[in-house]
Amino acid sequence: MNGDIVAINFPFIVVALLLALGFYTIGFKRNLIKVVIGVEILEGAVNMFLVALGYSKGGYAPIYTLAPKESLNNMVLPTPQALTLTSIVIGVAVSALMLAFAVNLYKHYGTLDVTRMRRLRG
Amino acid sequence: MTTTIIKTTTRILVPLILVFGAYIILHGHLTPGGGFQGGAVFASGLALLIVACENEVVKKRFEKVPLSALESIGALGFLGMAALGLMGYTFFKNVIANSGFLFGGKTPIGINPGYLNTGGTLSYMNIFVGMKVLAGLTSIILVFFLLLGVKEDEW
Amino acid sequence: MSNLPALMIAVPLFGAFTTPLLKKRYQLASLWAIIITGVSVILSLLLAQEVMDKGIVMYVFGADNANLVLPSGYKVPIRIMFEIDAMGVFMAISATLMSFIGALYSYSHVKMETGLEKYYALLQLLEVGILGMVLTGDLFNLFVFLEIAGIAGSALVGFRNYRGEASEAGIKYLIVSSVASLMVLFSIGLLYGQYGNLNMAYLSRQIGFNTVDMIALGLLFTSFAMKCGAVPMHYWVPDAYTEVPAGINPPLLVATYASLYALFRVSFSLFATITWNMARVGWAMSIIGVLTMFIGVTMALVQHDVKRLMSYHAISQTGYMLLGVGVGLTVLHDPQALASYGRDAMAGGVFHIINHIIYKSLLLMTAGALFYVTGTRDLNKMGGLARKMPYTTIAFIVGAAAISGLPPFNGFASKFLIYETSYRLNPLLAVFAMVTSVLTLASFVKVFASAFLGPPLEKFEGAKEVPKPMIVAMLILAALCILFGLFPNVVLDKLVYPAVDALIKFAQYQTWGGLA
Amino acid sequence: MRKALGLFAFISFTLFILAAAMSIRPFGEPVHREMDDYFIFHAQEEASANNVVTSVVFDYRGFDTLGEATVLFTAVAGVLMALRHYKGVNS
Repeated sequence: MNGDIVAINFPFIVVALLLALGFYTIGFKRNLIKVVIGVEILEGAVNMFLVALGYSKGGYAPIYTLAPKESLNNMVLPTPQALTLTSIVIGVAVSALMLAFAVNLYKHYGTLDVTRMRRLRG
Repeated sequence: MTTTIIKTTTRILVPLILVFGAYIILHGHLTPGGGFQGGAVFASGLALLIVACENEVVKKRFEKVPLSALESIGALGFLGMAALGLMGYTFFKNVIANSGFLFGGKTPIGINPGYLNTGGTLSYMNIFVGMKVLAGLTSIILVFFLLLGVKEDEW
Repeated sequence: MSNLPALMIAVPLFGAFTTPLLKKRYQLASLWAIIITGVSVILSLLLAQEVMDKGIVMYVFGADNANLVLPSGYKVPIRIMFEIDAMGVFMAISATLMSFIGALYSYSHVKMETGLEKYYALLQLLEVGILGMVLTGDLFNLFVFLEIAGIAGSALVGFRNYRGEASEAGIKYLIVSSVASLMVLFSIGLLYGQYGNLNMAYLSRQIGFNTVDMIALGLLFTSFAMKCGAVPMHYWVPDAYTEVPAGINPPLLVATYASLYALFRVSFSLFATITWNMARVGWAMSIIGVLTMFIGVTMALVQHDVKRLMSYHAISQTGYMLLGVGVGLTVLHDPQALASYGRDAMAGGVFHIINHIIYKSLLLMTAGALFYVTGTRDLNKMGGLARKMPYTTIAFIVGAAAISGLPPFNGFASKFLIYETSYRLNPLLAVFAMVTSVLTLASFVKVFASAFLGPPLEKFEGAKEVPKPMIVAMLILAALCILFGLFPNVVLDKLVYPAVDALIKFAQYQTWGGLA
Repeated sequence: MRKALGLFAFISFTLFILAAAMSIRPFGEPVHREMDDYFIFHAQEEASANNVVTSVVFDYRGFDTLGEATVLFTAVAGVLMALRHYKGVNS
């Protein structure tokens, strides 16, 4: 029974593992670029989760232009795709700003090591 | 990073990419894609143009391009299309759909080959968002490129 | 004016999109920002009037009319909608007012910097983010505006890009806020997968006791607590508040409390069925509150940097709000206790939000004024400024008295409500709250003595009072401090108790104010 | 000490998320699809678009998209501000 759930919900489990990986990267890595990559991994995991939610078995893309006949009564859910689109753009925005800050920090401290640039402590 | 091979390939590829981006933007209401995706494709064409050239050439080429203004205009256009609905309906009401105006044609229900003259405000919004996204992404790429090319003491 | 809720977002957004066009004309940009934020103050007051008259105001985006929540013959809402109750409008007033004050203060505070057209655009975008967060009735929409507020806030924290610390604080804030909002998005995904909808009112009727809902509640609770600077994740607060230009401090404070608002909204409206039956959520909130206030104040005692000291006090004051509302949440299922002290406890917590926003902005702005004049934020290097800067001194005294909870200033009114009611729940909570208050007073006496009193230092011989827009901004807030302290009942009756009732009467929220 | 605490938080978080992934509804079988079915069946008539996703993005949830465009605008302004050429100035 338990094995069944793992097999059926495999995409969700992958998402959970990816989330864990992202958190590990953010929490335990010292290089700033790696931290940014960790945030990106989280972003990807959440996007994957949303898209996976929208899938329905054997579904077709929800587009009517020259669609096959059998798609009419089995389309995948459109909302998660729209949400994912939004969230991807937000991810791009966040990573661009984080990298801009990283460039600035590198110019100032000459390093990307998080532990060596902490002027703001205590 | 600018060899003749790269430059020549760029010259061939860039127009194709730009046309493809424009196609995705314009057909957003019919085929997969839309303003964001098309804008990103368009911006990637411009990014190719940026990274394939020397710093000075890029600077000269993009000096006259009002990217920031283009972005503001795109955003304002989007806001304005949304605000059209305030005339009698609510914000974001699709007032142009089925009205007979440009892009206001009627969509046949069910599977159809797709007609460009449909979509109402959707099509306009796709265009404005595409404009905004291409300007925004290009200016991000441009600022990173120019910054990383500059020597330490100039900055 | 049925389109008022849409204008609340559209007007500052219009301002934000047009401001970057004013390249190199910084003065024009700042005037434009002041005008736009002023207009949104008026709009928010009009909206408050409408909410007080009619109860919950709905606005459905893209429908034929603003009240068309459900499409005909359909049982589920499909469009994004604003659902504005008294609590939301209370936060909206704080947001617009503080953005206006911030824009006014910035007019002379950052005059000498470059890149100001972006600065003012981001200020207005921050306002848009907060307003969207507090007005919306849609979960995914809440996430989008949370991100807008987070990104605009962190970009502003990193405004002084010639200081390494600013970029550092900025990236810290950005990482915390984006991780928090990604977790919010994940739990939105969980709820969407369960119930196939994103409307908060609709979801709150469906949610029950099952594992996925509990996990979603846990994730939402942690991420919003993280974003509002409660204790295990408070590290970003002092950095961000210290490095941001003082003119941005008021809206940034409101942005923090917008997350607190979201926390309340999640626990009171969205998960009403769970929290209504579980006192544990309320206890968790109260204990986090006590820890937050105590740890914040002890960290503040050892600081030398004036803005950093005040930022630690901001953490500690957040604890009071969590405590007050947590006490209310604990007794939510017990009508008798709720009537006798739970409602008052929540009123104390909610009232403390606006009081704290006002006096902490005032204090941080006086710190900004000190920095403007002396060029340093180190307390040991200042002294004898009282005679040089009389208005700033007055503003500081008012703010310090208010934060320490001395009568007749506004801090007293809300803190007294919290002491009284948390004592009824558990005396230990009240003791901690009072000790914190005493420590706060001690630490502000220290600041006052070292910055304003003492012999005038030679290097500040030529020090002058700060320019007029800054004084005006500070004096407006000082006047509000005194007014709220002298007439707390007016504010409580007009703004705070309606807000509290809006939180308690979740059945109203669930039916979109009786529309379905 | 701090590292151990962090590790503990990390492991408990992972278990938490895995529990969520296990107990959510089965993959590929959405239970409640009322809202999405509305979009699929009404998009052509109301939004006059063949692409249902675009009609959701720009019509039914258009306000989110305005927010999304605003996020991008914010980020561009932030990047340009963070990387502006500056002169060392006071205050």
